[in-house]
Amino acid sequence: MKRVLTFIVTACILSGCSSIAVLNPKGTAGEKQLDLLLLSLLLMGIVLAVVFTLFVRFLIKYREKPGEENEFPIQTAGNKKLEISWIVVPFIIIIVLAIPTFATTYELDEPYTNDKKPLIIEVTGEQFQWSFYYPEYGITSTDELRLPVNRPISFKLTSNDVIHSFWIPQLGGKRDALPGKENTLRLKALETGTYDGKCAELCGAEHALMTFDTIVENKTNFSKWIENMKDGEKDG
Amino acid sequence: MKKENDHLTKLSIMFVTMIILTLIAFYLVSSDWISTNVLPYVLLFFAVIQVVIQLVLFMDIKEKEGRYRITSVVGGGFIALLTIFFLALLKM
Amino acid sequence: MQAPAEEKLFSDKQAQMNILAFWFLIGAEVVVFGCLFGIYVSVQELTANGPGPKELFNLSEIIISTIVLLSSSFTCALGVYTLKLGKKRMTFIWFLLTISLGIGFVFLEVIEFVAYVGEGATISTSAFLGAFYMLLGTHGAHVIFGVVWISMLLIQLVLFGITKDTAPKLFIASLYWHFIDVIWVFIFTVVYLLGKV
Amino acid sequence: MDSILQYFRTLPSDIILADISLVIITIASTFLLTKYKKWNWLWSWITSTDHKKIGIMYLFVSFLFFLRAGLEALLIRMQLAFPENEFWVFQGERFNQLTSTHGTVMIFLVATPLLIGLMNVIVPLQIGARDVAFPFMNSLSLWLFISGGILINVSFIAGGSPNAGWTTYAPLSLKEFTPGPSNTYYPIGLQVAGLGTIMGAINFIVTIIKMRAPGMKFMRMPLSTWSMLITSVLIVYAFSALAVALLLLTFERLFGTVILSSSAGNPLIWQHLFWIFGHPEVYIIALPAFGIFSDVISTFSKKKLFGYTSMVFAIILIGFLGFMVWVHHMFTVGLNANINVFFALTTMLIAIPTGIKIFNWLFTMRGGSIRFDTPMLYALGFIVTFVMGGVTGVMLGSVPADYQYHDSYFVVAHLHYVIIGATIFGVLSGVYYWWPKMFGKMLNEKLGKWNFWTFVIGFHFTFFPMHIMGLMGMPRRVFTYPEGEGLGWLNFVSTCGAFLMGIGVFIFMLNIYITTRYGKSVQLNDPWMKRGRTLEWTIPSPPPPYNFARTPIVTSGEPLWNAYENRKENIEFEGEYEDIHMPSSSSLPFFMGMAFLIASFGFVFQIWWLATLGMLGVFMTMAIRSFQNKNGYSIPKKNVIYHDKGVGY
Repeated sequence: MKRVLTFIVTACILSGCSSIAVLNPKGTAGEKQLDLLLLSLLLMGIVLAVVFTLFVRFLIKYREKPGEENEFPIQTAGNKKLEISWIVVPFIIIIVLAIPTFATTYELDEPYTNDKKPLIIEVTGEQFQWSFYYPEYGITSTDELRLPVNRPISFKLTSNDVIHSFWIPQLGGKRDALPGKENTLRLKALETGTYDGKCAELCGAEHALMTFDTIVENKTNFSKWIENMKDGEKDG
Repeated sequence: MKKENDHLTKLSIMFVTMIILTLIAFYLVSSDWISTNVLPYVLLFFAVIQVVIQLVLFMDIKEKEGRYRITSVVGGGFIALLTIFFLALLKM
Repeated sequence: MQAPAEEKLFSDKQAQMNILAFWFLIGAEVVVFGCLFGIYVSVQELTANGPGPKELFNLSEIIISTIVLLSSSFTCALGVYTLKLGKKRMTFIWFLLTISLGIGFVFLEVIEFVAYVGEGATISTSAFLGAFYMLLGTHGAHVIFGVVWISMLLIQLVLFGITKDTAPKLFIASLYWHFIDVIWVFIFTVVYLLGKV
Repeated sequence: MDSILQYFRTLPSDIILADISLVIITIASTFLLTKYKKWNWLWSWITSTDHKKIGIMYLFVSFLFFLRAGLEALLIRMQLAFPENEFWVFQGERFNQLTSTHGTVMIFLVATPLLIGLMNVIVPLQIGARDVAFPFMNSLSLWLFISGGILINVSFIAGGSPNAGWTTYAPLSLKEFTPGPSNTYYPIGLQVAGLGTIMGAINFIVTIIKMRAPGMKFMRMPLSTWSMLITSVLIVYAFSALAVALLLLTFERLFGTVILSSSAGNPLIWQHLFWIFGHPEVYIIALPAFGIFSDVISTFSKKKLFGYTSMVFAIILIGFLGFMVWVHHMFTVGLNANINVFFALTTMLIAIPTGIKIFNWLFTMRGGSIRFDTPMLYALGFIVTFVMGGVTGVMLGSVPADYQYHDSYFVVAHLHYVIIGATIFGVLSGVYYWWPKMFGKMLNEKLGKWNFWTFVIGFHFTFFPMHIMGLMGMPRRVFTYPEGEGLGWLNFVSTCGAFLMGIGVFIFMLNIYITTRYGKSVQLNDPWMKRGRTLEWTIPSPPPPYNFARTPIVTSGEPLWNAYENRKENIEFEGEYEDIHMPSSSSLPFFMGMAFLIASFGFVFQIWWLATLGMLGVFMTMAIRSFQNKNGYSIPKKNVIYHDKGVGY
């Protein structure tokens, strides 16, 4: 099954869909979400195929032919077996989708244990910028998020004014930044590179411009950046 | 005429019951008679009794077309409870 | 005067439809007050620096207004009872008593609110007080509306007597009044009593 | 004088244009009404309590709102046609106003009232009733809806439109972040319209329960009527929750409560209350459309509806589950995982009754004799579109995946597939289907087909690319997007599609014009070539004011079809002719609506004397109504007989 899905993804990428961020994840959370997306897409593809096949077949076969205008087709009230089948089959499909959904939901909700040494980043949204505070290093950056590759990260999200939503499509799904409340988003970046980050919840006039760059770097470059930032703060 | 007098007696008894329930509830809160863990449920139970008295006796919910009347109120109550439950969860 | 039997008074199809429609309105009102209670419950503890339920409420005053409103519900029931017997005079008296008690209740509530505001507990002091005033205010507005409505019907009762038109109207108003009382039972329990627990 | 000129100079050009067109339209319509001496005619409509006329007015007014919101959609698409585009004035703040009013108007003032209007015409006819249970209240519902609608629409030129999205999330919608009247219009306008909707729903419920023709048991009712019954129940509960949410927002903005503020209260209360209303609303606007499609598919396939009983239970189940899923709009706000999975499950479960309906429709066509008239085309277009929207709905129910879709264009695509696919297709299908019943003329089939194909093809071009845009990371409600993310061509395709849809709507209007002007009267009870199955096709088109000269006695679910099968022209009316009591028309609903409008303006701008004046007007009209006892007039038996025996038409 997984192989088929991988094939679809590969085909998609080859045909130029690599720009579809969600289908091309570079983070742990994003990967799990993609698995679910593909699973649900597959299941729903089956449903669509069945419905459209019946649809087209019935339309062609039972259209009114010339001369039939005054005929009375046989009236059928229903069919127990058929009706039960389209209660049971969708139910099974839903169970198949629900189980991994539940598992992944709890998995993504699970806090990191301390031995995983998660990097904690305190993210604050305000109209219309993001600031990232790294308590481990005591530095703050604005509209630019630097992450070390392959290290678990725990974002602590909050807001200074209205509701924002923190989203880096290629790393993983979003989480709202609520004023007066703290939300947590956990993920791990798996590849170096620059990814777009956005605000996904309408937050005012410049909502569309409330973006940030996410730069995932290897350990040395990340440390270098930390040092630079620290120097910068001292100078400032 | 007897039937009507019966109704009148019933109304009066129920009215007195409601007043008594209210007073008991009031007393329970001002004394430490029941532990505070249980007390809210006792008080809510009293409230529900009073509501049932009002609906059945004063408002004739079971009379003509009672099933529609009951459906309407029970449906509303269901949605109200759902709302209260999830709004109360926000406290956490 | 010959007493019209109950069946005749409410047998009109339109009257029955009105009563049924009113029950669905009650269903809607249940949700309205359910949501208001929901808001209240969820912000109950957000008292900011203002007073909380324990400091604010004085139960012995509340018990008076509770008894006043419960009694009005009883007199209202008696009003419907005499209405069904076709006794115009008694009906008038019972309903008049009902609205007088209703006015008394509103009066007590206004005094209560004025006292709270005097203590600095206004609608914008805290979320708790906001929700409190919203819930109680909506209920109070219902009582006032009921008083005006029943007064209107009493005028009609005097002018036209107990007829196929006035009787169902009074009956529906009585349903409304009992419903207000039902809501008060919950307000009394959830807001005042549980606030003190 | 200078200051006034100065004021106009500061106005953005789009508002000036709106002002000018408003003045022109007012003058032109006044002139035309006077020239053709139509004021009395207009007044007779305004004061009418006939359910058919009220339904038609509902349709007309909400169609006007549809044009407005559709125009906004085109402006939105123009702004988004290219990356980093700057179209006219619609960036930032003004773009937010566009999207917010587009959503608000489409949901509250278009989708809901269009269906209510159509059902207002049809339901009494389908159950064999002479009118609704409360004709006066029916008119009042209409005028409250119009008042609320005027208020929301006029905000654009008087103080600024709502700009916090159609969901108006706090704290953005609070005074602190959006001062001015903009977001005050929203709760007050919708409160008034919502009040009308609740009344309308209660009216439908009582009508359907109490006014069915003799012999029409619940399980013999046509599906349109069934779905309207369940929808009305949903409205009664859901709109009450909305009323509280709106009251709360009003208190926050006008009276200084702090329940929704982030520091002293909790903004999530708004989201809960809004979605407790908001999700059932989706079914409120979908279920009647399902009902219409059931009737249309059955009629144009010449087949009894497959699995009638399971269809009815599916509707009830959808209605019930509809109240249990609202948190799926809030998956990303950080509620705990238990809550999220519970609502994920209920969300997915809704697919089951929906699936039952889809398959029942398909199997209704099986073994039938399908004709492709425009109503049927829309029904078929609906099946394709709605299934696609439905499956993305199940995908959205999967919580972790939803973290990716939430608030992205994927959701925008999904909701338009469902709402346009069901509601707008449903209304168009229903309007084509029942137009001859309402006006006595058939809409032009050729233009109808052009209308269908342009609209549907345009629709898929507009919204299908949005799925991909969402997956590419385009958040909803953005007024611009950077170059180089590959979003440009998708958006451009989408914009082109939107214009094709616009052409479709234009053809529809053209069709109405041509039909009204040049169309021939149908002269038949059942103009769809003896395919009608239910009671509305047993009476003249358009029906007389009292609908049924004699009350029909119903002995099966599809009385007319059974008559046809027995080679009869119409069902047997067995009842006696009698004097028919008709409700008299009344101007009170109109005045009450206007009083609400005045009061609302007072509240929005916090001019308290105006608000008091308006509310006094409201209570005055209510008091007057309370004292009205006997009203209505009688149509004598001999007139009814005269008309019914075929002399009149």
